[in-house]
Amino acid sequence: MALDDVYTEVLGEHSRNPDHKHKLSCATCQMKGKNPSCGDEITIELQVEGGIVKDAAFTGIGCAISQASTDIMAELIRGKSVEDARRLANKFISMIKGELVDEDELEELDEALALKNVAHMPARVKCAVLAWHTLDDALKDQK
Amino acid sequence: MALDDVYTEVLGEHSRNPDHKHKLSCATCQMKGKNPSCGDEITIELQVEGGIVKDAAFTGIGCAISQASTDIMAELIRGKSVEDARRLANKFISMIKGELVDEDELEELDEALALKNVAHMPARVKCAVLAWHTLDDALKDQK
Amino acid sequence: MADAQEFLKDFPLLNHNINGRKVAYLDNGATTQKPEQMIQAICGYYGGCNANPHRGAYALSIKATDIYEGARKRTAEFIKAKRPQEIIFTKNATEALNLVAYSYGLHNVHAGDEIVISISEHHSNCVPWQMVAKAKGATLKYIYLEKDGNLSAEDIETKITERTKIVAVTQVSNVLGLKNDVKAIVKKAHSVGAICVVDGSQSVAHMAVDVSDLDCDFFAFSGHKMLSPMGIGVLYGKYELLDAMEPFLRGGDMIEYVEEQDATWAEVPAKFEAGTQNVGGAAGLVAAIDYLEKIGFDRIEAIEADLLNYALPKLRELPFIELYGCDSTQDNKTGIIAFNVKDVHPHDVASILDNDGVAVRAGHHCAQPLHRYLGQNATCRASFYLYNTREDIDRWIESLKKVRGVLGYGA
Amino acid sequence: MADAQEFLKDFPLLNHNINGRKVAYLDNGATTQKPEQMIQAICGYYGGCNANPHRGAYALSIKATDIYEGARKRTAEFIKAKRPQEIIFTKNATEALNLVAYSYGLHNVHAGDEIVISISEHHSNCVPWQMVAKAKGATLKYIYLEKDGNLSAEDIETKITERTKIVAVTQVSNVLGLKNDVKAIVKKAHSVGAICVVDGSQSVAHMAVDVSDLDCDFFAFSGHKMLSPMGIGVLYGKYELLDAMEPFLRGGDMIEYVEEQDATWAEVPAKFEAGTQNVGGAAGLVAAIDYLEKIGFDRIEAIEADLLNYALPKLRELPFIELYGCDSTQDNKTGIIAFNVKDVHPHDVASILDNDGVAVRAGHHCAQPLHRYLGQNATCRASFYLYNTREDIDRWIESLKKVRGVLGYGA
Ligand SMILES: Cc1ncc(COP(=O)(O)O)c(C=O)c1O
Ligand SMILES: Cc1ncc(COP(=O)(O)O)c(C=O)c1O
Repeated sequence: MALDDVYTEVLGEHSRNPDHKHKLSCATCQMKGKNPSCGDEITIELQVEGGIVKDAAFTGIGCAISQASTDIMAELIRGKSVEDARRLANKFISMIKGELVDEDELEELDEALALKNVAHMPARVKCAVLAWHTLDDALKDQK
Repeated sequence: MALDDVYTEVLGEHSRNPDHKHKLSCATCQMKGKNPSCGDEITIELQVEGGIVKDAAFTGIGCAISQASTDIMAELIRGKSVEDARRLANKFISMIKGELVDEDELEELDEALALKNVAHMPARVKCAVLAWHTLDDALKDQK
Repeated sequence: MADAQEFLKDFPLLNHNINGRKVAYLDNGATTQKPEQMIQAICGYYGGCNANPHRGAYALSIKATDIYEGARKRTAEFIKAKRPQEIIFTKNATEALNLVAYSYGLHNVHAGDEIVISISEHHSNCVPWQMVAKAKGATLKYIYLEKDGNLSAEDIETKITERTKIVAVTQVSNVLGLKNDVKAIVKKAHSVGAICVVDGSQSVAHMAVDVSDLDCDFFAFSGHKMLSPMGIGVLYGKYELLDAMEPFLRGGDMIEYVEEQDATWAEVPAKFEAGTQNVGGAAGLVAAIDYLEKIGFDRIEAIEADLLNYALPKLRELPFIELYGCDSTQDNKTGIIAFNVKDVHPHDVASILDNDGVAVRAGHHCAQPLHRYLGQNATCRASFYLYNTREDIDRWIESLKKVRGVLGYGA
Repeated sequence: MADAQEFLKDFPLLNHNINGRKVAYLDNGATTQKPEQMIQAICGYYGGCNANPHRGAYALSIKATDIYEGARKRTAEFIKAKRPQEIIFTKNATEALNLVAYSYGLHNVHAGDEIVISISEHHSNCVPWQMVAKAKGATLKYIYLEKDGNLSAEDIETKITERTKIVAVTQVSNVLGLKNDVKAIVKKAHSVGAICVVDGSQSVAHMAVDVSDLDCDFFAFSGHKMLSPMGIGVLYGKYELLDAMEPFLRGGDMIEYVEEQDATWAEVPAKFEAGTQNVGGAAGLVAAIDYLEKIGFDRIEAIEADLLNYALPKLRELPFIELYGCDSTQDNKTGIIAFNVKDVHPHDVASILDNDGVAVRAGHHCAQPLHRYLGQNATCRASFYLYNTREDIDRWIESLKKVRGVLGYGA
């Protein structure tokens, strides 16, 4: 696998200049996620109203893969229903675990598709899925 | 090494019918010796008077090599001075460890010479020397 | 049985001449010999995949991690654990049992509580419980034996009580070779709210083990007694118990966060695996499991039963042989035979057999309480495995016939 | 230096192609690769001498005992212990340090006492002391660092006081690669009546160690970081201390007599070696010691110094590289270099280097307190050994130059 199949321009862009890396003043819920072995730590903040994720943002530290993955996720779920957001999270995790490869099925992941080759880097799978697991946890209690 | 170089007639005789395996009514000192890993346990009783080992006997359990070695030792040291007895004990131990091989030097060990091939059975060295170490301990405080 | 001949060729040591002849290795209860396939697995690991697992983002370290975690999964399947996380690697069965004593025992046993073990336990499943009982002011009670060497049914019924917090028993006695009905004992323990620790050291290489069916709370064994290298052992524990337990060894890889004064723990199983683990040993363990499963435990049990049924009548014909644990009318005798030669100390017996290239063990076999209970200072023990042949038995019996003569006794 | 090329051929893994090329293995701080001589020693043991040592009267068991006890003697000579009995085999350095914490620490540290360690300790020489301090109501104090990463001389002087019972320090930091003057620290500890535990995990494979000269009370290390198999470690302890200590793991082979309720202990070192030990690992350790001593530590130090002196100027030329522990003006820097690439997380660096076949480690290296102290969440670490070449360094540096580009940063 070539390096730039993983370290794509999309990933570089989102990790260098994340759009959603900031505090969310009107957050209705927040959730911490961590990878102690890497030292990755993020906090996701969500504004959920009427079953819709109105806004999403994050703070914290981590590698390019985890930072980009988090930023892309925040972008993707804005405006989605809680249900949809959780479905997307699980779809993304399946993609990174290499369980889901059907292009059509994956299409709705949009920019997050740029991370699909992390599936071939076992050491980095954890980095890519951190945000999405955290999101899923955060939304468990929302409805 | 042939088996009967170790399991000699002398050894068989002393292990089957030890002359000195009994309590000593007039003992002036006694000492326990043990090989926990084999389960060998002997108690040596000595009657020491005026610096002379007047009598020696033992009780306890153990393999043929340790029982014969103890009986032979008791026989050998009877009538010897404390000094001589300790010297003989150390000579015997050196023989079994394979450190002393000179026949002339060893001669005074007499019947105990029958055990010299135990030196070639590393697993049994402990059995052969148990009594002699115990004797040496017992006599340390005598003079 | 032609089977053993088929396997024998895989074991380089058994094809060697030692002091001019092949060894009739009958000390499998102490440790087994190793098949070439297992030895090659170790070499292959160190020659091609060696790295510190879990710690690196580079290819080799990932390979090592896969091997190590793959071994965990394979071991879980082997003993039918529900989840790989229920498998903790240790250095041997003894460490596994100590882990339970320290991390479960010291935290769950209190003054006035009781711990119940059997009189035939190996020291490794006895002395750690003495420690817990003493440290906590608890009572250590023993299940004694029926005349035939089996655990007393009455003791199991009466000694395990509402006060019992831990029951610890071996699945197969390493001296008497009798298989205990641990499933029933686990049930009894659970009925009073106690947990049950099973020592599988003498069973796991000889019969199919299903920890989920046994429903035991912990299960311990050593790799070296099942064709694997030394330095790798296994503790199975139910996830909820492991999850609730304090760690034992502390250091690298078992932590989550370490502050100057405090630390939090990694999840099970990492929580119990401090420091660099024996990945080479884990690779060897997998090769051994592969080897055993390819043969199948039905065949292994049949081979051992054949050897047992071949040996016992021959031994019974010898008037100067005393046997221990060989009278059970139950169908629970395994390929371990404890015996003595009349008038002759076991160490002399072992030395004389060794002179004929027959390796048996003499002593207390790390079971002093049992020996005291049997009124024996020491015994000899022959223990069989899948590569043993009837010829090994013949050599053993022939050599036994000489023993008394060598010491000057009549037959 | 042509030396490394000479040794390289002995290491099968380093001559393998992994993903199409040989690996530039620069993670020797985590574990070292294994020479063929060592691998063959393991095979030779399992193929020709395998038995349970100490337990049998037969020839094989005696051979195994000789190998195991011979390894103890050899190890004692290697680190210049006064008696073989002062060598306890464990599974790794972590177990060795836990043994001291449990068997010495919990019995000799009391409420109000102090334990002093350094901020650069590996978790394995830190978390066990947190446990002792908490269990006994003692205080755990830290020696912090000078600006250059060396232990603060002032802290050593002021923090080790009359209240100090244990001082525990590493001889070489596994992150900063700086050698500590442990001899002086031992002296200071003794002057206040404390004992000193030295973690030799990062030193013993790289420099001549003389525990008698250091006069340390305990010294711990792992075989796998010195060409040996995983699953074997060493605790050196002064005989009188070991002799007075309680056992740690309990079970077979560490006892003298076992009654139903009580047990007495075997003598040192058996007292601390419960259950079947890793004899194959001990055989491997001896082969590794032979290998190292044949080369000699002068040469090994020279090779590592050459690599260090070759790498450091090249790294300093790269404006985007931050180095840690590389400013010491003392002559105490070993072949371990911790670094970061500006703006790039260490894990991305490691992945990118891995893609070029360069193995370095990224993370906290089991030294979270140090990383927090340095204000770094994580670092990369390259660590050298005798088989590394200048070419390995070149490959590392070349790959480093690409890192920022891959992530879309300008150089
Ligand atoms: C300084 C130091 N101490 C202790 C250890 C622990 O060694 P092990 O993981 O082999 O127990 C290591 C290595 O991981 C180390 O570098
Ligand atoms: C029944 C039983 N339990 C425990 C052990 C201890 O195993 P290890 O010495 O490998 O720790 C043994 C073997 O020695 C055994 O036979």
